[in-house]
Amino acid sequence: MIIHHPILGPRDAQEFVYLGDAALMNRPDGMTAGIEEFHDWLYNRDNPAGEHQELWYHEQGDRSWLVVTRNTVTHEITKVELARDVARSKGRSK
Amino acid sequence: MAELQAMTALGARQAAVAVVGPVTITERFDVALASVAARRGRMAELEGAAKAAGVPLPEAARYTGGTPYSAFWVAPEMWFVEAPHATHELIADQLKAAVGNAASVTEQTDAWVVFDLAAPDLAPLMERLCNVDFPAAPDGFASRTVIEHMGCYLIRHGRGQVRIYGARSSAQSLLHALEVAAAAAW
Amino acid sequence: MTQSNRISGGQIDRSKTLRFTFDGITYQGHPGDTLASALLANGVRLMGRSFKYHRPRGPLTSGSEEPNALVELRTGGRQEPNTRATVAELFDGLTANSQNRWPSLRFDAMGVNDRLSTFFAAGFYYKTFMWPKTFWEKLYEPIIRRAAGLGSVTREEDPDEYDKGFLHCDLLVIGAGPTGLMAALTAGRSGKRVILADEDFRMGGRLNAETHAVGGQAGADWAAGVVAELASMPNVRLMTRTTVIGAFDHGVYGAVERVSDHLPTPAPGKPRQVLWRIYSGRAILAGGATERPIAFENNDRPGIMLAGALRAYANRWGVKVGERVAVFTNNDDGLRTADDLRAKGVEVVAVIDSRQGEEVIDTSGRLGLKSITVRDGKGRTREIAVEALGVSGGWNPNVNIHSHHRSRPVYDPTIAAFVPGAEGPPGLLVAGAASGALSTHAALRTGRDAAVEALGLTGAAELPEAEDAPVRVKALWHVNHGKGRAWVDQQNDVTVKDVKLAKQENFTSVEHLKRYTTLGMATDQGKTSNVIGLAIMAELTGRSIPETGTTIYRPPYTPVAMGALAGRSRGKEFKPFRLTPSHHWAAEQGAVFVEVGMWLRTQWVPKAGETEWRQSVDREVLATRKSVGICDVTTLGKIDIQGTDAGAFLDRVYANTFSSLAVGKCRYGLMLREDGIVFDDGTTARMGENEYVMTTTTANAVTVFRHLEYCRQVLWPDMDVQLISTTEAWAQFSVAGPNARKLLQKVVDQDISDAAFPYMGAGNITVCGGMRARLFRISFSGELAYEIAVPTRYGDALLREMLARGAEFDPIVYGTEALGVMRIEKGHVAGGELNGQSTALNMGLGKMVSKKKDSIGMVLSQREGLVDPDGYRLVGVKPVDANGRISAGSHLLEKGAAVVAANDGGWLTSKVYSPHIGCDIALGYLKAGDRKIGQRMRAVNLLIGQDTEVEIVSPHFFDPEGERLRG
Amino acid sequence: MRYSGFRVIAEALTGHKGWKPVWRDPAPQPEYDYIIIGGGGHGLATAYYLAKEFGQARIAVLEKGYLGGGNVGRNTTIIRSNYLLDGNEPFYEFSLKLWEGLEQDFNYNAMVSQRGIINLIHTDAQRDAFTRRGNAMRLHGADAELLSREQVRQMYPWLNFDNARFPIKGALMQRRGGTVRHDAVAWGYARGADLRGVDLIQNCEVTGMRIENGRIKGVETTRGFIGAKKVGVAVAGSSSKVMAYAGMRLPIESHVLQAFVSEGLKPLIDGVMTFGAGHFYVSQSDKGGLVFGGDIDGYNSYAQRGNLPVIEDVAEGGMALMPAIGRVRLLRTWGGIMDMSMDGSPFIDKTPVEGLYFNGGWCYGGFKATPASGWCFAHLMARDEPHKTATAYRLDRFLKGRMIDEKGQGAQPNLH
Repeated sequence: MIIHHPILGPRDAQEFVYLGDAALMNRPDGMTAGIEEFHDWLYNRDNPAGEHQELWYHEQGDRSWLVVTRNTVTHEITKVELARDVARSKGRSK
Repeated sequence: MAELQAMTALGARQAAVAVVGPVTITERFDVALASVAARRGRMAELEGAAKAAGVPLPEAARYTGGTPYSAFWVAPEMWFVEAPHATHELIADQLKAAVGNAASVTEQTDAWVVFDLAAPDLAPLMERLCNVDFPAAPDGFASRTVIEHMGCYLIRHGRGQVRIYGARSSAQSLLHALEVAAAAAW
Repeated sequence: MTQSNRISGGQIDRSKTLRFTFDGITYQGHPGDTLASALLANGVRLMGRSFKYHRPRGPLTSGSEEPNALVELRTGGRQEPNTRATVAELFDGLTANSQNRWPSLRFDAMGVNDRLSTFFAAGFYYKTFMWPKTFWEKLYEPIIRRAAGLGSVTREEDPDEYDKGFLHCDLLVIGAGPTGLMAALTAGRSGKRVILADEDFRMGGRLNAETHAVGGQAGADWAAGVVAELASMPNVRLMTRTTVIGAFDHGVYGAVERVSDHLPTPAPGKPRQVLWRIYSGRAILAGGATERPIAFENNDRPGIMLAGALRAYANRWGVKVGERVAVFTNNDDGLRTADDLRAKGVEVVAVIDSRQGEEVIDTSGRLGLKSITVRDGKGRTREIAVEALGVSGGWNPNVNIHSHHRSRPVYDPTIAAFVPGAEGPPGLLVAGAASGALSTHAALRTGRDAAVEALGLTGAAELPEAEDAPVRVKALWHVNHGKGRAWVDQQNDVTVKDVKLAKQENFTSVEHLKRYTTLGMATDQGKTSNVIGLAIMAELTGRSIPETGTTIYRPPYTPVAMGALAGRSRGKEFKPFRLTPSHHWAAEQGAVFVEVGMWLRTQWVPKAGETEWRQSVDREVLATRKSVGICDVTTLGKIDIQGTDAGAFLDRVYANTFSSLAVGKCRYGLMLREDGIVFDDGTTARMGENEYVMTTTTANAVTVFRHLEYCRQVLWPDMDVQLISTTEAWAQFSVAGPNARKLLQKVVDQDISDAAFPYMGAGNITVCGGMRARLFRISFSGELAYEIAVPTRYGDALLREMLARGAEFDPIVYGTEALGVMRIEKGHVAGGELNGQSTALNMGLGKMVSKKKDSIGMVLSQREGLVDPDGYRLVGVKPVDANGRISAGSHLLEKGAAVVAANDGGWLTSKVYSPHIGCDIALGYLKAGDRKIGQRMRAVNLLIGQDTEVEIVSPHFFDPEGERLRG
Repeated sequence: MRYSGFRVIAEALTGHKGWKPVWRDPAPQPEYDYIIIGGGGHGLATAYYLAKEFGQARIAVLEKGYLGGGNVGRNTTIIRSNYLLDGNEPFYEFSLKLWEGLEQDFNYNAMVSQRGIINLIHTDAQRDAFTRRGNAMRLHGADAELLSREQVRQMYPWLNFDNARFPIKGALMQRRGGTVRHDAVAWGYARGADLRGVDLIQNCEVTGMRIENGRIKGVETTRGFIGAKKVGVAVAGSSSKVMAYAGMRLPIESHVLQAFVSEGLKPLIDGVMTFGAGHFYVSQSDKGGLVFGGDIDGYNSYAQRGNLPVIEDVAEGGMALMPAIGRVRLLRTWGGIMDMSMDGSPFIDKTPVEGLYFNGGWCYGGFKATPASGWCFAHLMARDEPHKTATAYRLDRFLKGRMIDEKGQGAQPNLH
């Protein structure tokens, strides 16, 4: 597979490490959320057959974490963003 | 300065040189290296300080040469800066003095082994080593890549001039990989 | 032997003669020959035996789709089983032997299977061999296994090397027949980067096997001309002997180049084969078509082959397969064979055209075709003596690569074959015969047009004149006649009867047909048989052929040598080595090394007279505890963490607190996974207000760094934190023992007295007269200990300096074994305890998990199953009798309890012999272990019959109060 | 009809006229007591044991494609019970015991062959871990032995003993491990179920579930609505898709696992072998092909096909272990979709919907589990309580912090 890195252009997926569903970036706040909320966030998945937003890490590249929008049936990739930008757009900060 | 004698990554006192067919592989033991990473929100400040100190901060996937400082991009708002080891063994301190708190600076000199490859045309070798479209890459192209399972930085100085940074601890394995690929390529 | 069946013409170099042997007999051929063409030229038709019935077989084809003519090529470590004689390029001295036969190819004892074939119907083995139960492994299966298999593989190491590489282009053209050549020419002239790959050693495809003209000259000459022009283009790469094996995601194609298979041995330093990963957004599949046979009784005898193959042997290789030849066809193409053979002066005694109502219903000839029996439209039969029969059932487009993303081909009744379906690999176009365009003109036209479309070119080149005969075919899958066997899959011996039986037993899905009868599962993957089989099933079930459908096409297109897929990652080069700064010193001392991940670490350093490893390790431990020892700990991960939020960041990633750590101090940190399980541990030092140095375990250096990047980029993107690994930038040594400080003071320029450099101190210092260095006063051994680091290039020198300047203290260098002994004596957790299944609570470190702040893993570490008061706790274990032996991995049971899982109390995670305590000691996890200190239990290792009474003790065997390390 | 050697000979002598269809192709009834969604190995085994062992009737298996077309038809055919943890080992040992009597039980030769499995050891830490594991197996009544380097060398002298990057130091062996002809398992269970009146309905895809007041009423299919008192889902690979019809999200990701077979060869490897220093395991089929595999590709996928890097990684492991196979040719690759769970262990459990039961999360351990999975799922569905060897396979175990994490990799499915 080839991932079109927003900064570096097309790079072989072999250079990346896969984590999973990008929903993992919505980590609850440990000071306010409890076990139930953390459990649902960490363990349960939509696991769609179709479009899937997922986290990839460019370990053999520039060490950027990316959010890749990929179809799990065709493997077609339609969007690649820097995870840091997506996280900020979701209101994550410090 | 100190009484400690340096040892190359290949375990010798002198840098190694290997010739395989048309390619010459030269270990570079005279390169000082440090990482410079902008502190959050202080990129402009860093650019100013770097400019003043003559430290280039090239765009993504690029290398810019200079004297004494050359640099290549390694990550967003992060660069590896090269300088001659003889004059800049303390490159981290020297750069830190220049950029102050606008950036985090870390010595990287001995984390790496450096090989310069020279041949009339290195394309036949590069296509066997790594997944970089070498013929299409411009001079000054700099990228992290993988050579025989080893993470490396590759800098294209010309069609016949390439510098490779590999993990110092794997220097022997990397040199072996370069040599056998060169033997097969020509 | 003379080449009795060699006739005029062909693209072979008759000026040179090559000698080769098959089954020990020496023959002659010419450059340009394949093993099959050369054997046929020498009058040899019998080349192999079938898989199940051991039927005598000769080549069915002249290409890579060959099911029958499989041989063992070469000998010794280079012996290559199942090699298709039809593609094995002849070289001088080639040695080949027939396979899957005993004692000889002509007289094969297993041929008895053919006589008993009625007992070996499809799937018979599923219905028997069940009694008595134990006989399957003991009797039936060993016999079956010995009889099965095809070629044999040598046990010797393959002496050849294999290489890998990456290629990038604008257009990859797969196949260099008329279609591919025209496509490559069109693209090449446009200046784009083009790769043209063909599995054959001569480009031109069918043009080399046909007589019709292209652009007013012989097709083969036109092809040679185009190849010459392409060769002159710097933007075009011609790759012969290169098979594209698969289409993978996003325009990545695998290709195997056979660099040296046409040579006796590879040139020095050169690989046998190269696996190329070709990156091309656009590709054209111009793989042509494969002719298919017709199933009729005894249609598998040597001498019976595809009509197109018969033609190819005559036209390309100047070979006639027999004196008297017949052709059996259901389409016009078969007639070409008759014409071409006649033109070559071969006697064509009969042309049986099923469209005229004639059919071949049987044949004779045990080791080679002697005669065929023909039935005419009126049902009259006649026998005709022939040595060769060319069969043409029509042509199947080679849709394989287009179907590698599971696109299903669609049936085109006008050519009675499947053509590529929709939804192929993005960027891959299909042209020429592979797309169902079977005439030469159509091939040239679609090849050119595909290149134009793929590259968005404007204006297209003129097409040379070429034949444009329409396809006239009347589908005929099998001949209905008699009770004999008509072969569908020749290699696996699947006959029409087997397909009928599958139908009778309701294995009617095409997948069931394949799996039950093994149709299409042979080394040719059914290239000549699948379509016939499914068509017959369609006929039997009354379903249409499209309804019946095909099985899935999978990579590789043709089988690929494992060596090529592995490349250079073999033997010692399987993975790179990582060597420590002290490696060269240790090697001089004759140290024993151990693989730790990719690192080679010093395991122990034997001294003269030490014969047992334990002698060396015990000495290293005792000497360290008595005076001072040095250990290279460079392999521990080191991460530079800087930024104004560095402290707050560490509070999030560590379970305990770091923001409060004073500059110049270090602290032990415990890192959890988000699920509350311990991830990693290590000490982290605060070197400056906004500067920390983290150490990780050797094993987790990479994953911890990845995790920290995740935290700073994804979870808390606005934190001011910068990360860089410095693992290899610094050579780091642990210096431990009562004299550690005295020894260090000999190299350190500054005062490191306890007052100046207290326990858990950390700082930048200089050594040996000004060399920058780092010092950390931390201990893994329980001794007064430091870790000292200098730039890696000076590591070797520093070690030698410490040993020399500290000679009065008799310093020793200890390895990972002694390190392990001392950390277990001290009760520090490491690999065996950090098993990814244990919590801080399990390790007795529960109090380290601060609830006052949010940190990774804090919340889920509180789940009921993880805070069970009766859960596992880290304990120390030692045998009651000092001579008692225990093992890491032993399980702990109550004394007298039955040795069953219900009584399993826990297990020993790490065990060493402690020269201090004078017996085996171990760490372990024991249920409610914290309440069992002082109790006696059994440590049981059933694998070696060990059952030892042990005492449960504190994990801190040595200096539990820690006076020594604070000394 | 009963299969036997005598029958084979008799049929051979009479032109094979007497062989009957191995299963019927019945039209779906309007309602069943039990519907099993998924005609793969686990679904067919569940139906078989429901009828045979639990005396249930009015059972249907709904298969969207062809019987045995699930992962039972695309795996590497290995059976073993060499598990570490209490939650797993009794279940897999139960499964292995069922394999040992399976062919006589369902009168079909599935070629259950206990030629042994060895897990190679390359480091002292591995030996410690395998010692713990081997003892756990023995404590649960399974067989396990620790082999020395020399014992391994006697078995396979041509492995890489002299030039290895990670030398072989020994192995953990389970002699009762081995291989089974995978398709035959599906066919045997299907035939056995069909003979006991189970309706096996192919080309019948479930497209929805009818749930009223928290109770299952039946399923919508491409062949219309089919009512049922109890519905069991055994569709590993598609679990998330099907359970979404009941509004459930699962602790599961779907990943592709590739597997490989070489050209047929004369006998080279007798048993099953796993390489401890790379991603490679191998056995040799009775037909002669080396059947091998490695890691999953590592990204969520429903594509049933993989990519080149994993193929290369597996070949590298193979060559590192067996330098003699350089000229052996890879014949075919294929990909199956795995239910990768959050701790690498499966689920056999009730759901919040009354009458709806779930079986999945098998990662790549599903094939060896087939008999016990069927038995335990049938037990749960018939008696509404878990079988004693499958009590830990609960859907709520992550909420409770009772993971069954053999590899210790935590909540990241692609690492299990």
